[in-house]
Amino acid sequence: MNALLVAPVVWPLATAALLVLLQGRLSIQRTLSTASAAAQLALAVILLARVATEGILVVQFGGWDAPFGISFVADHLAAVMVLVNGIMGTAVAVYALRDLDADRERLGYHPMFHVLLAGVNGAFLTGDLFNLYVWFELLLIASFVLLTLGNRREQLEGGIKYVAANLVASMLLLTGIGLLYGATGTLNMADLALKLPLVPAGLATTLAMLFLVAFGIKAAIFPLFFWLPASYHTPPVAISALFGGMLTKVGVYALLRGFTLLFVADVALTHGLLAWIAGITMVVGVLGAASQTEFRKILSFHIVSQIGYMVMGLAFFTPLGIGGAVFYMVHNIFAKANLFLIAGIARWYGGSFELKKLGGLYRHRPLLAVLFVIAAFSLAGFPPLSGFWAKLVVIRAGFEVQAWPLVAVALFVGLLTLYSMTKIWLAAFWSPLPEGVTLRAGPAPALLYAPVVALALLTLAMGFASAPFFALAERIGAELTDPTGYVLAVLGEAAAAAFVAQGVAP
Amino acid sequence: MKSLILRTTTRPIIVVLLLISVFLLLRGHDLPGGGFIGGLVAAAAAALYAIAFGADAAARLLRVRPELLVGWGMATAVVAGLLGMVAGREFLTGLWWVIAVGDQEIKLSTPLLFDVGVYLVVVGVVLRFVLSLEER
Amino acid sequence: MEAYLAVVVGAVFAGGFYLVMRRNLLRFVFGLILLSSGVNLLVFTAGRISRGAPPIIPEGASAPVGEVANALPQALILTAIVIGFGLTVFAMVLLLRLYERLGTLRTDQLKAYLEAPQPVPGLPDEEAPA
Amino acid sequence: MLSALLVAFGVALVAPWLTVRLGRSAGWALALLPAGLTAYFLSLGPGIAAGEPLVQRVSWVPQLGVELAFRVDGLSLLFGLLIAGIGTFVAIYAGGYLAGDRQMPRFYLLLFAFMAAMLGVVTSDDLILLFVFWELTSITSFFLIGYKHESEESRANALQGLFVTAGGGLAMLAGFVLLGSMAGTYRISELLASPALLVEHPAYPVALALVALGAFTKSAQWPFHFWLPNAMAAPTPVSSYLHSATMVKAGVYLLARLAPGLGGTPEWFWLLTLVGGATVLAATGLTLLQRDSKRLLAYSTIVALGTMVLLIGVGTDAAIKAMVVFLFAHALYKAPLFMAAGSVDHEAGTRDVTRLAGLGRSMPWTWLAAGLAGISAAGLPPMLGFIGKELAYEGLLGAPWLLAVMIVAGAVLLLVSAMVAWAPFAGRSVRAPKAPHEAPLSMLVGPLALAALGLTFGLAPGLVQDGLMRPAAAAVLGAPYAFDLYLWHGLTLALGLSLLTISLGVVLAATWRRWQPALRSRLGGVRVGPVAVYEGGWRWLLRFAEVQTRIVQPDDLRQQLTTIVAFTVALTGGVALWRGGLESMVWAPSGAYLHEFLYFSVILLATATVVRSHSRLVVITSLGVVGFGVAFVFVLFAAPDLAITQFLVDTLVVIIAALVLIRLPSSALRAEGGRDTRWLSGAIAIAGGALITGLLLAVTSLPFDGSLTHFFEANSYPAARGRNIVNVILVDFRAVDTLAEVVVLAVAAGGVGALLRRRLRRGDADGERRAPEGGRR
Repeated sequence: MNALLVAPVVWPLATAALLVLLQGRLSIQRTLSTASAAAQLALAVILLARVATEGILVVQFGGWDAPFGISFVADHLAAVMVLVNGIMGTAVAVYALRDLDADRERLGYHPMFHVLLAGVNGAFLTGDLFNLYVWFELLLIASFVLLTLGNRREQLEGGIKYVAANLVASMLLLTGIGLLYGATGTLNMADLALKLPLVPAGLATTLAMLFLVAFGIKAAIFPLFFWLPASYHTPPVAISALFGGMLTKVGVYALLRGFTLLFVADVALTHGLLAWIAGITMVVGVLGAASQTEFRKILSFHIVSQIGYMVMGLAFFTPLGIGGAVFYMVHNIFAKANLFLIAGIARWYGGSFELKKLGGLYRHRPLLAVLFVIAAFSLAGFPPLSGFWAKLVVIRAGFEVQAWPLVAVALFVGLLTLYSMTKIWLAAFWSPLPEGVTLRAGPAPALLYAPVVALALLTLAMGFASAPFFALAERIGAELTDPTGYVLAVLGEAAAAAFVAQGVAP
Repeated sequence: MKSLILRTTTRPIIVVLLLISVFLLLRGHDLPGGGFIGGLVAAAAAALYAIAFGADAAARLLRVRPELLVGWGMATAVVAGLLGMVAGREFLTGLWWVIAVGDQEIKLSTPLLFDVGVYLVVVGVVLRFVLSLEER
Repeated sequence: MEAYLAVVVGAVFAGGFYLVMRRNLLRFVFGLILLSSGVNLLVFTAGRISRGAPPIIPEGASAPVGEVANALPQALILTAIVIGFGLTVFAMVLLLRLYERLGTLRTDQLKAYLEAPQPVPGLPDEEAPA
Repeated sequence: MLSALLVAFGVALVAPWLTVRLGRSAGWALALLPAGLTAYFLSLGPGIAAGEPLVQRVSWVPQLGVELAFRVDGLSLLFGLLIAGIGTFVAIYAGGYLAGDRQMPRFYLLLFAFMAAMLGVVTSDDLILLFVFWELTSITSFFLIGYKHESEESRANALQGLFVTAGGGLAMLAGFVLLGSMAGTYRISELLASPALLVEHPAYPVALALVALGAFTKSAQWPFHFWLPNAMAAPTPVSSYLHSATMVKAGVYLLARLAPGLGGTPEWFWLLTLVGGATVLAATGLTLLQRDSKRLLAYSTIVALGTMVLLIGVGTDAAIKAMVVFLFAHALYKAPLFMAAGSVDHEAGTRDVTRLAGLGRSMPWTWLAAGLAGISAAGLPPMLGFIGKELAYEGLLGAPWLLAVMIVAGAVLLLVSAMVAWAPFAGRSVRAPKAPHEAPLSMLVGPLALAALGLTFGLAPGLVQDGLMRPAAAAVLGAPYAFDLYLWHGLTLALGLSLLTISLGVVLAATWRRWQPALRSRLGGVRVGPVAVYEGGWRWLLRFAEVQTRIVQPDDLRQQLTTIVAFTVALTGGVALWRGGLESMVWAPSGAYLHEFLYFSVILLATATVVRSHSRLVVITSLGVVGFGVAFVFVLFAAPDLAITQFLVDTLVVIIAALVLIRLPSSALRAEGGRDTRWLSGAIAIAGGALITGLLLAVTSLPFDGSLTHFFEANSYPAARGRNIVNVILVDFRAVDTLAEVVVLAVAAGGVGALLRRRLRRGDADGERRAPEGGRR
């Protein structure tokens, strides 16, 4: 059981170490890299199954009990996110086999990729705030390298913006952690949940703002998102897809964790603020997308917009809202990453990401058209695809707390999302081929199609058979809105009871 | 930068620094030192050599590419953590073996092994930084 | 004692913030270096200051004797210093490459130079044909 | 019901394959699916007429209370029969119409997917399920309108249709969720069983408006009507099926379906009659300008839809009876009219009715079908359309202003019949773009059969009275309603009004060639009203999008970073002030030694130098001094490990910074330029620094909880066998941090190596592998 909880981090790290030692042997690297990603996915499936049957799993590293050592905690949310990361990792690893050039592989793509997966998993699983910072840095530096791998001018220019914003975020995060440690004397998140109520509420809420900004930069919320549309369209498609699907969601995850477990002293303020941010983020992102004419730039701005929906679910701070936010997040990871991958195939055929230079794909590549429609219409929230249920739940959650304006904004943004998805459809798929452009002959490699088909099937499954997914989302919503289970699992009954006795209920 | 004085003084300094670095690594568990500090000292020595004699010479002296040091270091640290699990405990749990050599005790442990991994990575990383910049 | 340090930390932060908001990317990186020094000091101060002994257990004892400094923030800062080192070096080298490829380090020129790069003379053209 | 839908969707999925396999006879063979479904619905008829609706429930998303719940009552049956029955003929017709078309396989996929979805709409007993099918019809409609996707106009029209219906759909979804929360259930039958819960709820007007928005957009009610004529870009089988007989009636269906629960209030009455009446008037007026046969039929469809909506709004027994019959009659005549117009287009090459005449000789069967349907559409006996119109007049006797509107509309509908079903066929032949000849059998069966049904039911309304019309009306009224239908029901006021309508219509029909050109040249180019609002709204929105994106996403990184820092300081500082975040702050400077102040001031001075100096050497040296100063602070306060690390790292950073700066021009640090932002940055930075100081003071003024450190001190040697507690934390207590940190370093090294590596080979850096063995491209 413990191995299962450690594996999502140690497995890819060990893989990365091995890949470094195998430097230069590209074919072995490719095989090992892909196989390892798949194995990690399998482990993540088992982990989620165990969490679903046995409840929250905890590992205390080195055998030192919480809050003294570092704990890894797999509640339903963490386990689901690790699984999603496993799926994305495998999909992208397969896609990259055909998408990535040998030069970038020689520059260290494979080990960096696995370090990134490890960092993401670490951030999901850790139960320690400083350790979260370390995993954040790990996934950040790996993403820096992947983003600039190949040294194209666009990559360097986008890269500096990405690096700059995220380094500032790291500084703010560490500042917040240092101050929080000074105020509570602890770093373990469960322990913090118990000790934060002892800190003056005003101070706790003020410190929460530092985390809001730090996590918010990583999640790309308004007004902190600029680095994302400035950079996500520059690296190779496989990397874009992983970033666009997975990476910003780590920030959302951190917001979800932080603003349910830790910063709940002044919900009216913090979550009210989140609601405002959510609304503005949605609108600004979708309008940004509407003004773009490049496939991946449209997708990048959309990431921002959809982060707004997830934050909106969190802002409602009800089981339904948070469960909805998580469902939305998972749906969005699959659909969004898939659209990036599809953009790559469209480029494979048409030779460009510019909508003006694309066309004829509906006529000549119907399979790609179907795959695009599934992902794009899901993103736009059409039933019965996954995006519809995601939207429905957050809207229902909004009705429950009577947040009418936000619901109205969310619905309107849905229409604008449809606008930019159909914009791509009209230009790249329905329009005739522009003068002088020819589609590359022959079907694109199966290795490019396979992950796209797999992700499309997941989108369909989440749409047509959403009940099991909602069952999970429901449990996550319940777990996050009542963190007692989390705290007890990490600290043990006795330690928690001692605090209850002090009159500080978990 | 490749002055004669620098060149003649560098060799002995480097030897001393390397010895100090190993010393700092090994005593780290009980006194100030450890993998980071030891590794940084060793790396500083190598950097000094690279600045004095050029990157190529430093790479020749080193014989191992920095990437491999990094890879082996990471692998060592991970294995040190895994040993705890092999023993049926949690990941990164410390295991200790005390070997008596004459009247001296030598403590071998997984935390020490872990620190050796850290040492290797730090040396490899700093060398990579300096060599990459020096090479150009 | 923490009071004085708090002022020092604030000043270092202010310097870091200021440099981060400059047009010159080099100064941005210097700002980051200042900020990370500031954060390290902040964590150190937040863990409370002690003029006591270092957190080392003397021979023959099984626990520190007398007042010792808080060991935990020291360990955290050590980690943060090393991470900051790696990130700083990466950022600096990224700047170097940006300058070599685009020919500017000014934030307001990046976009324009991306369209019309003015690479440093004497370096080979590295851009692959699109 | 579920299995029927699954079969329909399943056949839709394999339809492309079947189409290819079956070749020329595809249309006939594929029509077996809707024919089978028609038989299925017919088999349900007797039970439903006896008052026992078919009910089925299968669990779907229990967490949201959404079920695959179906309920087939009289209204569903009427719609189901229309959808499946007309679908049968459309499938056959399309086989001929699209013969040889490259996209035919996709066409059948979309057509059958639409049909299945539409059947889902009219049989769902769950609001959310209904919405699912509803949106599916919008999507399939989108793809079908854009069938000729290589034409820009088709694409634009498809998009317009999608936006209007999807936009309304979103409002409707909100309305449904609201209804669900008002009644505590999404089950339509349960909702309708307790209307008091709905109409007496304070949110009733909002819910009604939202749901109605969905219905109005879908059924092309004013001011959302404009998408429907543009949807005529679709191939004719689609126009006749989706955009006249079935999909556009979904809105009417929804209003009729919810009438027992939401109806009967003044809000309901006024909303529906005003919008319905406005729709009839607007569409009637616009019809006068048309001469494209499909657009003529499209506008007359809008007139019909408006009529149905206003009849539902009136809501009396007579009105509902009229609505049901009129709906049935309309489907039976409008579909064949479209098909005939399509055949003419197909065989003669134009849809402009002024360029056609005398086709009756070469296309007699088509004329027969068009003529019969046209008589019905004109509201003339002995067709079902006549009965429908008479009933409508009767139903509106209580509302004279609506009646007046209807009479004008009736006259214009007669004109449409004349223009579409008479003018192209009668008289002497003129030269058409193509040499006309009779349409193939597949394109005759549908129009003839449907028109014949209109005649049959007109002559013998008793055939459908008990089995179809009564149950349907009962479902809308929410109570059984026994009525009889007659072709001739004596000399009534309605008959008189009919005669008035007809004479007015005949005048119009006799003279339209004279007044229409003038009218067109006067008004044809004017773009006002809803469509202008719609298009202007989009233009404005897209302009706004560009402007706002330039503002929130400027190219200058400095502006962005300033935003981040300013936002952080403002947010954190604001909350600190607002919520008293700094209240715990105590300024209690305790005695510090002089040398400590020395170190502090060295740090401050060096920081100031870094900020102010523009010399590379000075800045690097000062950065080093700041680092050394920090290291000395660590020395002062008993942190030897930290101090050593800080010294070493600081040295390395300075060395590496020097190595980087050597490669940059000496002016690199001076390059600033642009607008002077020093004061702004300075103010933000000082505020930020002060905030950090304040927070740090506030935190350190609290009592400290040292339990973690005490644990480490107590266990470091006994349990972890180390005397240097910091090191023990690093390699044992918190070794995971260290592990990850080591990897951070490793990755940074790899990244630096990758950044500094120049390109290895040509052609490798653009994201595509150009492996020699592949030879792709």
